[in-house]
Amino acid sequence: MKAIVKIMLRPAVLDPQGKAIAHALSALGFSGVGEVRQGKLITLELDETDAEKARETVKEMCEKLLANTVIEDYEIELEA
Amino acid sequence: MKAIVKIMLRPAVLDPQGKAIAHALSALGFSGVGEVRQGKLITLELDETDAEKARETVKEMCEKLLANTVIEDYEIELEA
Amino acid sequence: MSENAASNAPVNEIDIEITPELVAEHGLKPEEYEKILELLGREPTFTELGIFSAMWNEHCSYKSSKKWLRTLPTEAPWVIQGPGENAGAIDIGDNQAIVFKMESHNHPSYIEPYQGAATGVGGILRDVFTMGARPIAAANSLRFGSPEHWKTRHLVSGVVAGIAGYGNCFGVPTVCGEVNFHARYDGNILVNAFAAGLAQADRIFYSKAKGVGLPVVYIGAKTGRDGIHGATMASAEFGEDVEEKRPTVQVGDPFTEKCLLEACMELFENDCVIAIQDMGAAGLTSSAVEMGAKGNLGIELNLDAVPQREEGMTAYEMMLSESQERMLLILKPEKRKLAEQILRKWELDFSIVGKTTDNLRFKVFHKGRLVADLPIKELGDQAPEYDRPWVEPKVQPPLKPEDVPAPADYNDALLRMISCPDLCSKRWVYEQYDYLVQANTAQIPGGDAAVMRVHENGKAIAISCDVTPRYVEADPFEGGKQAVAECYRNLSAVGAEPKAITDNLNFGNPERPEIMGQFVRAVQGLGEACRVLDFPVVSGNVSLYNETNGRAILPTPTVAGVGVLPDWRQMATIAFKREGDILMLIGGHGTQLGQSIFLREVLGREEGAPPPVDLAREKKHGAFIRRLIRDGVTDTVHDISDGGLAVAVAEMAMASGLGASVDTLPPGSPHVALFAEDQARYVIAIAPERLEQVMMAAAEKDIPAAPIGRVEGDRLKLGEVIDLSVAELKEAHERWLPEYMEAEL
Amino acid sequence: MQSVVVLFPGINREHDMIRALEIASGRKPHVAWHTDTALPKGVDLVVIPGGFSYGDYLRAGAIAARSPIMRAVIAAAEKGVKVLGVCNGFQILTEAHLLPGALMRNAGLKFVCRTVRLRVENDSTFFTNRLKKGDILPCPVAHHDGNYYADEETLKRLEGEGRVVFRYAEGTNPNGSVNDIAGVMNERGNVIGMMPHPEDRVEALHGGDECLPLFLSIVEEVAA
Ligand SMILES: Nc1ncnc2c1ncn2[C@@H]1O[C@H](COP(=O)(O)OP(=O)(O)O)[C@@H](O)[C@H]1O
Ligand SMILES: [Mg+2]
Repeated sequence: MKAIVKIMLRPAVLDPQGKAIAHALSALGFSGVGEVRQGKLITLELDETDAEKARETVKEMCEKLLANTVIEDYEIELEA
Repeated sequence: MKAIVKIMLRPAVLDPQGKAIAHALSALGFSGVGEVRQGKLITLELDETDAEKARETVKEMCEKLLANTVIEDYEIELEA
Repeated sequence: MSENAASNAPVNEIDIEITPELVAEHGLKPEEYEKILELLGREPTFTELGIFSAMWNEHCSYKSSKKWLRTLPTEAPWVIQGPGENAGAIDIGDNQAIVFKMESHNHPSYIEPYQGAATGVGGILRDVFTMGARPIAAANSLRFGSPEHWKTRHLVSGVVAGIAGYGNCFGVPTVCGEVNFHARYDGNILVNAFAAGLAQADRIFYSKAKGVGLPVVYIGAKTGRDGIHGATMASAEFGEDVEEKRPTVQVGDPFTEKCLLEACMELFENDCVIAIQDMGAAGLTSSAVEMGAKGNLGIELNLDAVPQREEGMTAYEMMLSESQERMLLILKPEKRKLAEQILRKWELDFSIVGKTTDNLRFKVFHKGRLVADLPIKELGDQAPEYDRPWVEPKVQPPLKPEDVPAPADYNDALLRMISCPDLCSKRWVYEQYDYLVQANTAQIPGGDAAVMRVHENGKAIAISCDVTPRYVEADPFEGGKQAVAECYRNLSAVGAEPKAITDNLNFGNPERPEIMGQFVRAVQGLGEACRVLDFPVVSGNVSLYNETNGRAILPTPTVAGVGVLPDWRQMATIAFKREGDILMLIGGHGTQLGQSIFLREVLGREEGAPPPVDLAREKKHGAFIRRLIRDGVTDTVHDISDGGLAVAVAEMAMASGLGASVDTLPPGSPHVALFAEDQARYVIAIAPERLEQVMMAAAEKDIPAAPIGRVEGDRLKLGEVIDLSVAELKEAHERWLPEYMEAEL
Repeated sequence: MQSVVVLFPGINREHDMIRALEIASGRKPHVAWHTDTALPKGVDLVVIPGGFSYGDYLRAGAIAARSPIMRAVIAAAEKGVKVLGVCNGFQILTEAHLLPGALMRNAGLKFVCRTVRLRVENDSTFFTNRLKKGDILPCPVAHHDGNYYADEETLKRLEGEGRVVFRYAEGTNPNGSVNDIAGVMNERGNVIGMMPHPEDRVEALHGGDECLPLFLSIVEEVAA
């Protein structure tokens, strides 16, 4: 089973990278771009085959290591 | 319309961050974890409402700036 | 704008009733709130309450410490600016000035180590370049909990990466610092960041506003809900989206700060600036109030003009936001076009957010309504000031040398000392810092002080951060003296003339008389040392309430000193240079083992009085060492501090790869002479033909000086008791920190 | 010699580079700003110094590589003008596809500032002709993303054509770069990029001037 973890800075937290990307896109001539935010994507191959259990484990991984919950939110997706 | 760009190192490229995460997870006692890879997630708010056109534009953004195609692959998702 | 007479209280933007609970949540005591009522003649609005809480908290008002800070010596002919501005400034000749300060970011670094430390660095850099000085060096003094504490590794990793992440990107070399561990910092680490900048001595900028009716200009990053006072969250008025509006951790943007630096430098060069103030703690509030109050002017702000990152921000939030990388300026009206060009070039937000007035009021408008109308001078001047009760600290009695047993195995003892967390190599830390950028670093981390070239003619400054908290804990007065003395010694050891210090006073809860006693006595010690050593305090910071579960940190008055070398080429380093050099001990053999590293690391005891500090001797010995370096008599000097003579000589050997033999030790058990931490002492290496000259010069000044051995081979031999290869020492010295950190991602 | 140092917001080692060029050539280089659309006339050397252009946000060098001045740099390189990129400059050159490969996060995942030993692998470039193949120079590195990567085929070509200009000497690779590569050049030999900072090792204050010959090489080559 494969887990995909999406980690983004919380909405109110300043995201300098996103800001810089938005700026660069507009300099490149792309218009109509509103807010840009940059986050992390972590993919994990898991031996676990039970989705319920896999989600539990990955959630624990997020809390303990993958995400910095002081400033980041995370989302877990599972793929068979 | 919101675009979500997922950028991952190509499979052939060694990913030191992913490796370090895998190592740390195992040190924390998580077992049954295979390959771990870390990528980027970029979300963009777009004025464009036509999905087709939005995809075209975001693809161009990826080719021109968001991804370094020497080492990275990208994937685009759109949300209304 | 619907502005009425002052008797007419401003409309309360969010109609929040000011309850005693709300007052308490803002950290204001009932009697402090009484004072506000008296000052205003009415109830404050919610926004006004926020402004008072920001201005009158310990951090901004120094209400517990002011009385004692006033006792510190702050003057010398070379001091251009003492405490009271964003940073202190000293004259170093050639129309050059060094602007420097140190500031703590302890609590934020515990909550979010990377961003907490990063924004600490960002804040202190702004304090320096606000005054017109380009930052040329950064330093940091770090105290972590016990290595065994579950959070320590994570904190070390995050704090160091945060300092590196910000400073490296900004482009300032981070050149020295301290990293120590002690269980008393479990749950309350210390992150004290220092920065020094180089300015033209006749072109230093201040926050004092001048001129009525001039526009107040906001530049830098947009304002968001960063780091807003915890009280916002506690007040329930925000409805369902409390989560969204939670006070957020400040995130640093070193890239924007670098652009802000360059823009400010161009504004200064083009003579655009009348007054400038960075937005640090309590952001817009304290910067605007400071500008107005110092200039005897009122300030009117229109918050609708403030560049905002988020939607729907209230006046309260904008006034209290601690978003980073922002400045407030008063520009010369005739330079406005040019200033706009410069800010546009650096792609920075800027906006006219208000004007100066002649009515001494601080007025804030938001959406056409007056949300605050306060007397500007009183906001600062009338801030509470306390003479907190204090008790004379219990001082540890001296420990008799005969009560300290010799180690069973001296080799093992020395290896244990040089590899212990406090004395081991900090390479793992400083290699994450770019200590070379700007190409002026003459002495990199690892020696007694960093040395930075500041002039084509070779002139350089030296920087060192010091404090020995275990000494301060055992005897606050002597410990306070020692922090300054050690800093003075480190600067002298590289050949620099010590000029001035900045300090960062980290203590526990001042409302406890025994903590206040530590504070008072340590400040007195600091002051005494500064006076005798002609080493005034030009800036500083106080951090109180450093406690967890009622247990205070070790009292930690960090000192960072700056010295000047006429020519960096006449600089000493700790590394041995030549085989055959004679090793000399200046200042006599040690006798005191109280509070020593030997006692703690080898015998597991933390007790006794710290070594007393004889300031007259410090001064005399320091001058003597500097003379020897200046005259080219020696280029190899190390002061003796933690770990005593043995550790000092071992460090000199490890820095060079060359060994040494010390064969002249006083009679008696060698452990006292080898490990005692008596003050005012140095080890130097000289060519044999210089020996007589040095002996005579020392005798003339009545300074104990004696040859104790020579530089030779690749082994360290101390008396009959220690014999180790330099390689083995080095291996032990370098091992601990990387191995410890290995377990962290 | 007419050289130009190209600046982007966030570049911070321009003073180091300008000083080294001055020490070597006795002349002050021109300076170009990222929004400029042309290089100064008659320039025969373009140097992109180190730092954190645009904060290294997104990817080191990515945003700078797409700025207006880089179009002029690319055009000049095509005409044979010599281009040197150091550290962030190297990252920018790879992002602009003037040099092959990419610079990824250091294998140790940390910023690293230390003096490594740099081995000259090709001594007939405009930056190394004063040195000999196999010479080893102490040279500082200071970067977070210096881990050079190129695919198998590119590597084979680089190695085969002698386009690896510098390598980290035995045991000093600070970042995990493939084949210990520290610097490479383009096919034509007029564009060189490297991660280490030779400009921070050109005078006694730096602990030695072992890297000065690199800059003297440029002066000789370009002045000719
Ligand atoms: N311990 C101290 N010793 C001397 N001066 C101090 C001390 N603490 C604070 N100061 C001075 O008080 C002033 C206000 O300090 P602070 O509020 O930390 O400055 P800022 O507003 O720039 O953050 C500064 O000029 C500072 O140098
Ligand atoms: Mg300030």
